[in-house]
Amino acid sequence: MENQVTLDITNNLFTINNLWMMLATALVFIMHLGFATLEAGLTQSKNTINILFKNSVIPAIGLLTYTIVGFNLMYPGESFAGAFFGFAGFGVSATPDDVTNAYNIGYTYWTDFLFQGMFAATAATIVSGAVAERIKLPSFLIFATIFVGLVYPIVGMWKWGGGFLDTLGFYDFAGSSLVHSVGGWGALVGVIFLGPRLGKYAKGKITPIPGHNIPLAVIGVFLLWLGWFGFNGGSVLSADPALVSLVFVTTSLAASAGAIGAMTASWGFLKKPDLTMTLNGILAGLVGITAGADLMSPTESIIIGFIAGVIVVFAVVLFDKIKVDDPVGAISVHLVCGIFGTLAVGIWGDKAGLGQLWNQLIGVVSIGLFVVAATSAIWFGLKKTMGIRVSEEEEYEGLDIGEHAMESYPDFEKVS
Amino acid sequence: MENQVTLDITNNLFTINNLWMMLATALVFIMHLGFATLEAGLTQSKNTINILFKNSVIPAIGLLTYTIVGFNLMYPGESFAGAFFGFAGFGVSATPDDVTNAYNIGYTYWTDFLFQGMFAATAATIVSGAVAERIKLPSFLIFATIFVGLVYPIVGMWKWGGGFLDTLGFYDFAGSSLVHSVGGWGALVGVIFLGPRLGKYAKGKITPIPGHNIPLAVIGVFLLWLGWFGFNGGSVLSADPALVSLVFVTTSLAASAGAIGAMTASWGFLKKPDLTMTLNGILAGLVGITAGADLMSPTESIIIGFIAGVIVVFAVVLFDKIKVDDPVGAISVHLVCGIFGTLAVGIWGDKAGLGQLWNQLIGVVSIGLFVVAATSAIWFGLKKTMGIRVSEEEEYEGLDIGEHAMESYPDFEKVS
Amino acid sequence: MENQVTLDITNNLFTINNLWMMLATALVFIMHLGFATLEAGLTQSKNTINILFKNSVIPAIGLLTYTIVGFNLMYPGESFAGAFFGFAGFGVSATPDDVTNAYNIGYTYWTDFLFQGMFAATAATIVSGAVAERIKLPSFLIFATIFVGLVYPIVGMWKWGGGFLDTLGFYDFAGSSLVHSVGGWGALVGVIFLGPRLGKYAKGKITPIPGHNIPLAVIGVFLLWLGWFGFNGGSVLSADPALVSLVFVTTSLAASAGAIGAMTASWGFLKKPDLTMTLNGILAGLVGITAGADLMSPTESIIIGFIAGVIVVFAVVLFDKIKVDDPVGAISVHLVCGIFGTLAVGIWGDKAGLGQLWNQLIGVVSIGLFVVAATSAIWFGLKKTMGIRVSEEEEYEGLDIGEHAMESYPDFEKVS
Amino acid sequence: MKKIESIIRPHKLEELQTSLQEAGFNGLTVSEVRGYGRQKGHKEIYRGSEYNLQFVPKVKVEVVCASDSCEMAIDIILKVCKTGEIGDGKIFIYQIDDAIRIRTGESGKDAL
Amino acid sequence: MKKIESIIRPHKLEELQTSLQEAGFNGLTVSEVRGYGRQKGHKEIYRGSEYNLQFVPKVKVEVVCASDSCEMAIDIILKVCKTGEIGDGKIFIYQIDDAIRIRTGESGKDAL
Amino acid sequence: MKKIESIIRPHKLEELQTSLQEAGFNGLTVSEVRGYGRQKGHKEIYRGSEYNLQFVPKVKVEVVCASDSCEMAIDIILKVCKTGEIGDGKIFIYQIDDAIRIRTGESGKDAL
Ligand SMILES: Nc1ncnc2c1ncn2[C@@H]1O[C@H](COP(=O)(O)OP(=O)(O)O)[C@@H](O)[C@H]1O
Ligand SMILES: Nc1ncnc2c1ncn2[C@@H]1O[C@H](COP(=O)(O)OP(=O)(O)O)[C@@H](O)[C@H]1O
Ligand SMILES: Nc1ncnc2c1ncn2[C@@H]1O[C@H](COP(=O)(O)OP(=O)(O)O)[C@@H](O)[C@H]1O
Repeated sequence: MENQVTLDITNNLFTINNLWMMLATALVFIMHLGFATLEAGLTQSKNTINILFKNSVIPAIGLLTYTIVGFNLMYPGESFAGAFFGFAGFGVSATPDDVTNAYNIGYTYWTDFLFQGMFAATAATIVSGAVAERIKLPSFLIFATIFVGLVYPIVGMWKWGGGFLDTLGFYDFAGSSLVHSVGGWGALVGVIFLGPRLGKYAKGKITPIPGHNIPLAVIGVFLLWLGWFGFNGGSVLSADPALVSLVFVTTSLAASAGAIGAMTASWGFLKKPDLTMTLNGILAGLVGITAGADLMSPTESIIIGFIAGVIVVFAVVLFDKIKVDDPVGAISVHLVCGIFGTLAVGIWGDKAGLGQLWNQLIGVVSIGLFVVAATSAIWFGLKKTMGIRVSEEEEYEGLDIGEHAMESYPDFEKVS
Repeated sequence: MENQVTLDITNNLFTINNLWMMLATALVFIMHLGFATLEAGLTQSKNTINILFKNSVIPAIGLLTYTIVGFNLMYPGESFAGAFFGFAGFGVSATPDDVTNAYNIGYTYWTDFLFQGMFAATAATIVSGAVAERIKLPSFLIFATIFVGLVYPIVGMWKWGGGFLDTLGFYDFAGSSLVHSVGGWGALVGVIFLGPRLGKYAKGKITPIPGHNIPLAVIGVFLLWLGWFGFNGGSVLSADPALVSLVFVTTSLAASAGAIGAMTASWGFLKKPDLTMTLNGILAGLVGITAGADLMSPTESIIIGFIAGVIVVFAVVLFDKIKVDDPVGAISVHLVCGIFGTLAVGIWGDKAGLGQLWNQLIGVVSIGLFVVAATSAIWFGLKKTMGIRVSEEEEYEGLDIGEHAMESYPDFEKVS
Repeated sequence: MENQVTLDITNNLFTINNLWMMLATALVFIMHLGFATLEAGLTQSKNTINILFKNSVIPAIGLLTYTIVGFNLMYPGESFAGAFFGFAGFGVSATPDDVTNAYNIGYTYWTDFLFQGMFAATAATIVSGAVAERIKLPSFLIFATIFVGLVYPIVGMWKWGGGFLDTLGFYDFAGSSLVHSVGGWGALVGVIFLGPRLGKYAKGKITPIPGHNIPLAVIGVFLLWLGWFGFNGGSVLSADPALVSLVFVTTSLAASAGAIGAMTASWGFLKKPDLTMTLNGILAGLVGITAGADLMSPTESIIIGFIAGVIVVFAVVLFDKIKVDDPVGAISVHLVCGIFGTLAVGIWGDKAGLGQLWNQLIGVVSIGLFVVAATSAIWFGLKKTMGIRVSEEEEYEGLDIGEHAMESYPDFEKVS
Repeated sequence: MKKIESIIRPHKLEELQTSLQEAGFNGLTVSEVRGYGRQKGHKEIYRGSEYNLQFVPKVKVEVVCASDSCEMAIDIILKVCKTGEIGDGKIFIYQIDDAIRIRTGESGKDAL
Repeated sequence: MKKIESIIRPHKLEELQTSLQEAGFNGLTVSEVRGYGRQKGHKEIYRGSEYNLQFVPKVKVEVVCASDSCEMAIDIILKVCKTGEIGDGKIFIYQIDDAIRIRTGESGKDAL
Repeated sequence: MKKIESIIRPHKLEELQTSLQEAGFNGLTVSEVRGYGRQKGHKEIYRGSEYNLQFVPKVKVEVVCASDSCEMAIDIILKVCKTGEIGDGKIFIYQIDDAIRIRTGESGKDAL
C-alpha cells in the first residue's frame, strides 16, 4: 500500500511535469508563426508568399528530419558521452517504459522528442529571414533540410546530448548558442554567399528597403515572446515551481529591458524611436537571457536584456556598414546576442567567473567554427550546382511571381 | 489518514487532468480565430467584414445554443445508450458532486461542458468558409444556430454520447467524422444550394478568385495547428502522459507530412509550389489524423498525413472541375479528408482490420446521409422563405457594403 | 514517512497550482498583443507605427516599474491591512521559502510577481487606445510610467493588497474596477485633456474616422478573450478545478452574450450589424463578468454579458454625442462596463444584496475619485510642461511620420 | 493620336480588356480610382454614426490609339460597360501630341 | 470642354468635394498619388539608415466641366485648398475633345 | 506647356526622379497603375487553376514642363528607363492649357 502511494505520488508529479513540457512544446511551436509573421512583415510585399512558404514548410521539414535522424543524432545516448558525434539509429519509437517516469520524471519519450523537434526547426527559421528576398526556393529548402537534419543536432549533441562541451563545463541553458548562434552563423554565411539585395548598397550609400507590414512584425515579436516562455521555461525539463517561475521572470524582464535598451539607443543615437529596432530589442533581450535564464536574478536579467537591446541596434547599423544585408536583423539578434548571452553566463549570475567565461568562449568558438565550416560547404555546393540566387529580373519583380506564380495581396486585378 | 492520503492523491490527479482539459478548451477556442483569419485571408477584401462578422459571432452562437440544448442533446446520459436520439433537458447546471472527481476523474462538469461547447462551434465555422462571398447574413446565422444547436449534437451523440455508432464499434477519436465531416457535409450542401460565385465558372472556364491577404491565411493555419493540440490532445479526456504525448506527436507529424504531401502534389502536378495548397495540406493532415490520433505510430501518422495532403490538392481541383465553388477549400479539407481519416482507422494503427473498416464505413455513410438530409431541409427552408443568396449587385459590390455598410480597409477616402 | 507523503502530496498540488498560475501569466501577457492589434486596427494607417510602438513598450515599462516599485506598493504586506497606502520597499527578491508552498499553496513569489506585473501593464494599454492618433509620444510614455508605477498599484492595494476597500467588503474578483475602470478613468481624463481628433466633430456633426484594418481588430479581440481565461481564471490564484472551470464558463458565456447583445443593439437601433460594435460587445461582456466571474451561474453570466453588450453600443454613441472622442471605444468598454460589472456583484450571484451593492458603489466612487484626481494631475503637469498634443500639421500627416519618421505600410515608394 | 480615358465599374475590367484585345488594341493602362457622380455612394455606418461615403470604387482605363481607330474603341467600351444603371461611368477623349516607346525610342503610331 | 486636374493635400478632399457639389459640379474622379516638388518629403529613418522619402502623399482630383464653368471650379479649388504652406499643390487644365456617358451614350455637355 | 506622362517599370522610379531633379525638373506626380501591352503578364496559378494575370505593375510619372524643356525630360526618361526588354513602357505627351500653383495662385510657367 505504501509503495502504491509513493508510486501514485510520483506518477502525479510525472503527469504534471509532462503536462508542462507538452505545453512548452506548443509554445515553441507558435514561435514558428512568430518568425513567419516577423519575417513577412519586415520584407517587401512582392516576396511575401515566398517567405511565408518557407516558414510554413520549415516546421514540417524540421519535424520530419528530426524524426528520421535528428533526434538520434542529438541524443545518441550515454555511450557517446563526451564525444563529438554520436548516432542512435534511424527513426523514433518508444518502449512501454519510455512513456512512464521510468524514462524520465519530467516527460515521456514522445514529449521529449516533440519538444526537441520543435526547437530544431527554429534554427532553420532564423536563416530564412536573413536570406530573404533573393534566395532560390529549392536551394533554400535543401539547405534547411541538411541544416536541421544534420548540422543543428550534431552541435546540439555537444552540450545537450552529453558531448564534449558538456563534459567541459560549457553552459547553455536553453540555447543562446546551441539554437540562436547556430542559426545566426548559418544566416551569416548564407548572406555572404548570396550578397546583398539589388539596390541595397548601390552607389556607395545604404538605401533602406523598408518592411511592408509592420503590424505583422509586431504580431511576430509578441508571439515569439510568448513562445519563449516555453522555450526557456520548458528547458527546465520539469514543472519545478521555483525554477520555472524564476525563468519566466528573468525571461520577461530581459525582454522588457531589451525593448527599453533598443528604444533608448535608437532614440538617442539614430534620432527617432524606431519601432523595428525596439522589436529587435525585445528579441535581443530574449536571446541574451536564454543561456543563463535559470542563473540570473531579476536585476541581472535586466542588465543583460538592456545591454542586448543596445547591442542589437549597433549591430544592425554595423552589418549595414559592412554590407552584410540582413533584411530582418536575424544575424544581429540571434548571432550577436546569442554570443553575448552565452558569455554573459560567465559574467553574471550563479556561475559567473573567469573559468566559466573561458568555457563559454570555447563553446562559442568551437560552435562558430563548425557551423561556419559546415554551412559554407552546403552553400558552396548549392551555389555550384543549382545556384542559390534568383535572377535579377525575378528579384525586381518579386519572388512571389517568380517562384510561386502567386501574389500575397492580389486584390487589384480582381477589384470586381 | 490513509483514506485521506488516497483522496488527496486522487484529487491532485483530478486537478492536473482538469487543468489540461481547461487548457485544451482554450486551445480549441483559439481555433475560431484561426478559422476567422484563414477564411478572411482566402476571400476578397470586399467581403472581409462579412466573413469576420460570421466568425466572430459563431463562437457566441455555438456556446449559447450548446448551453440551452446542445450539451444535453449530445450527452443525454446512460439511459439513451445505443440510441439515435436523446435529450436530458434544457440548460446546464452542476451539483456539488459535478465539480469533484465524482463526476469524472478527468474534468469537472463545467470543463466538460465548455470543452464540448468549443468543439460544437467549429462545425459551423467550417460551413462559413465554403459559403463565403455570396450568402445572406441573416440566413447564415439562422443556419448556423440550427446546425450547432441541433444537427451537430444529434450526430455527436451517436458516438460520443454513447449512441448507436458507439455500440456498433465505430471509432472516431477526436472527430474526423463527428466534427469535420459533419461540417464538411453541411458546407457541401450549402454550396450546392447557393451555386458558385459570379464569374467563377463563367464562359466555360475556371476563373480563380484569389484570396486577398495570404499572411492572414498563414496566421489562420498556424493557429489551427496550435489549437489542434487541444482538439486532439484534449480528446484523451485526461492528462495521461503516455497517450496525450503520443497524440501530440501523431498530430504534429501528420500536419508536417500533410504540408509536404500538398507541396509535392502542387509542385509536381500543378507546376508551382502553391502556398495556399500547402496550407490546406497542413489542415488535411490534421483532419486526417484526428479519427485515430491515439492509435497510430509516428510512421503511420506520417503516411496518413502525407496521403491527406496529396488528396486535398486533387480534391480542390476536382471540386472546381465539377463547379462546386468553395473559396477556402473547406469541403476538400474537412469532408474529404475527414472521411479519409475515419476510414484510415480501419487501415492503419491499433484497430486496423476489415471489421473495423466496415464499422467506419457505416459511420461515414450514416453520418453523411443524416447531415445531408438535415442541412438540405434547412437550406431549402431558408431558400424558400428569406432567400439565401445576396443580389447580383451586392455580390459585385461586396457584402461588406451590402450587409454591413462598412469596409475592412477604408483608408482611401479618409486619406486625410 | 507519513509526513514525507503529506509533504509530497502538498508539493504536487503546489506544482500544479503554480503551473496554472504561470500559464495564466502567459495568457495575460498575450492580451498585450490583443490590445496592440485591436487598437492598431481601429485607428488610421498613418498612426499605426505610433500605436504599435506604444503597445510594444508598455509591457516593458509595466514590468520594469512593477519590479522597482509597483509590486511592493500593491502588496505591501499585512502590516498595512485596511490602509489607504503602503509600501514594502524597492525591488523584488525571494527568500528560499518564497519559492515553496511556504509562500503560498498557489504559486511561488516569482509567479506572483509576474502575474501581477502582467496585469499592471494592461491598465496603461487601455489608456493608449483612447488617446490614440493625437498624443505626443514622450508625454504618453511618461504618463504610462507613472500610471502603472504608482496610480494602478495604489488603487490595487485598496482591495487586493488588503487595504481599506477589502476591509469594507468591497468585492472585485479579477478587476472590473481595479484594472478596467482604473484604465478607463485614466483614458477618460486623458481624452478630455486632449480634445477630439481634428475633424471628428467639425461643423457640428460627427464624422466617423474608420479604423484602417478590421482583421487586425478581430485578431485583437480573440486574443483578448483567450487572455481573459488567464485574467479571470488565474484570479482564482490556484488551479482549483471547481472554481477555475466555473470561471472559464462564466467568462465565455458573458463574452458570447456580449457579442449577441451588441449585435442585436447595433442591428436594431443602428440599422446594420456593426462588426466593430460586436467586437466591443465581446469585450464588454468580458469586462462586465470580471468582477464576479466566480460568483455567477451560467444564466447570470449570460444576463450580465448581454446587458454589457447592449450598454457598450449606447455608450459609444453617447460619448460621441458629448464629443468625447475615443477611437477604439476603450472608455465605453473598460470604464462603463467596468462599473457595471462591479455593481453587478451586488445585483446577481452569490453575494447579491443591497449591502453588497452599497459596498460596490463605495468602491466605484472612491476609485473613480482617486484616479480622476491623480491622472488629472499628471495630464495637467504634462500639458503645462512638454505639451500633450502633436501639432495640427503632424496630426494631418500622421504620427508615424511625425514621431517615428517611419511608415507602417511603406510599399508604395519602394514598388521596385 | 488620341487617349480614351474611361471610368468604369471595376467588375467590367476583365471583359473590357479581353474585348479590346480581340479588336486589336494591344495596350492599355489601368488604375484604381474613386468616383463621385449621380451615383451617390453609400450611407456607411461606423460605430453608430452614419456618413456618406461619397466615393464609389471605379477603375480608370486609358487607351491611346490612332485617331481613326478611336471610334471603334469607344464602341467596344460602350457595349461592354453599359448596364443601364446609374454609375456606368464616363469616357473622356483627349488629343495627344505624341507617344514614344521607351524600349526603342519609336514614336507616333509605331509606338503603340 | 475642359478637364481640371488638381493635386491637393489629402485632408482637403472632403471639403473640396462638398464645395464643388454645392456649386453644382456633380461629378469628379479621385485617385491617390504621390508628389514631389518644393515640399521635399521627409527624412525617414529605417533601421538606422536615413533616407529621403521624396514623395509626399497627395490626392488627384479630376473634374471635367464645360469650358465656361471652368473658372468657377478653379476658384473653388483655390479657395478650399490653399493653406499658404509649401505643398498646397497644383491645378492643371486640359482641353478635352469629348465626354460620353456610358449608360446612355450621350456625349458633350450632356454627358457630365 | 506640356505634360509628359510616362508609364515605367516600378524599380526605375527612384533613379528617374533623381535624374530629373538633377536636370532641374522640380516637380512630378507619381501613381501606381497596372499595364497591359506586348509584355503579357504572367500565368499565375491559384489553387490549381491557371490564369493570365494580364496586368503588370507599372508606375505612371507625370511631369508638367514648359514646352521647350520637354525634349530634355523625354531624353532623360528614355535614358534612365530603357532596358531594351519588352515592357519598358511608353511616354505620352499632351498639350496643357495652363498650370496654377494653389498656394500662390500663380499660373503658367511660374506655377511649375
Ligand atoms: N464631371 C466629371 N468629371 C470627372 N469624372 C466624372 C464626372 N462625372 C462623373 N465622373 C465619373 O464617372 C463616374 C460615374 O458617373 P455617375 O454620374 O455616377 O453615373 P452615370 O455616368 O451613369 O450618370 C463617377 O463615379 C465619376 O468617377
Ligand atoms: N512639374 C510638375 N509636374 C507634375 N506635378 C507637379 C509638378 N510640380 C509639382 N507637382 C505636384 O504638386 C505637388 C505640390 O508641389 P510643391 O512644389 O511641393 O508645392 P507648391 O505647389 O506649394 O509649390 C507636388 O507634390 C507634386 O505632386
Ligand atoms: N495603347 C496604349 N495605351 C495606353 N497604355 C499603353 C498602351 N500600350 C502600352 N501601354 C502601357 O505601356 C506598358 C508597356 O507596354 P508594352 O507593350 O508591354 O511594352 P513596350 O512598350 O516595351 O512595347 C504597358 O504595360 C501599358 O501600361
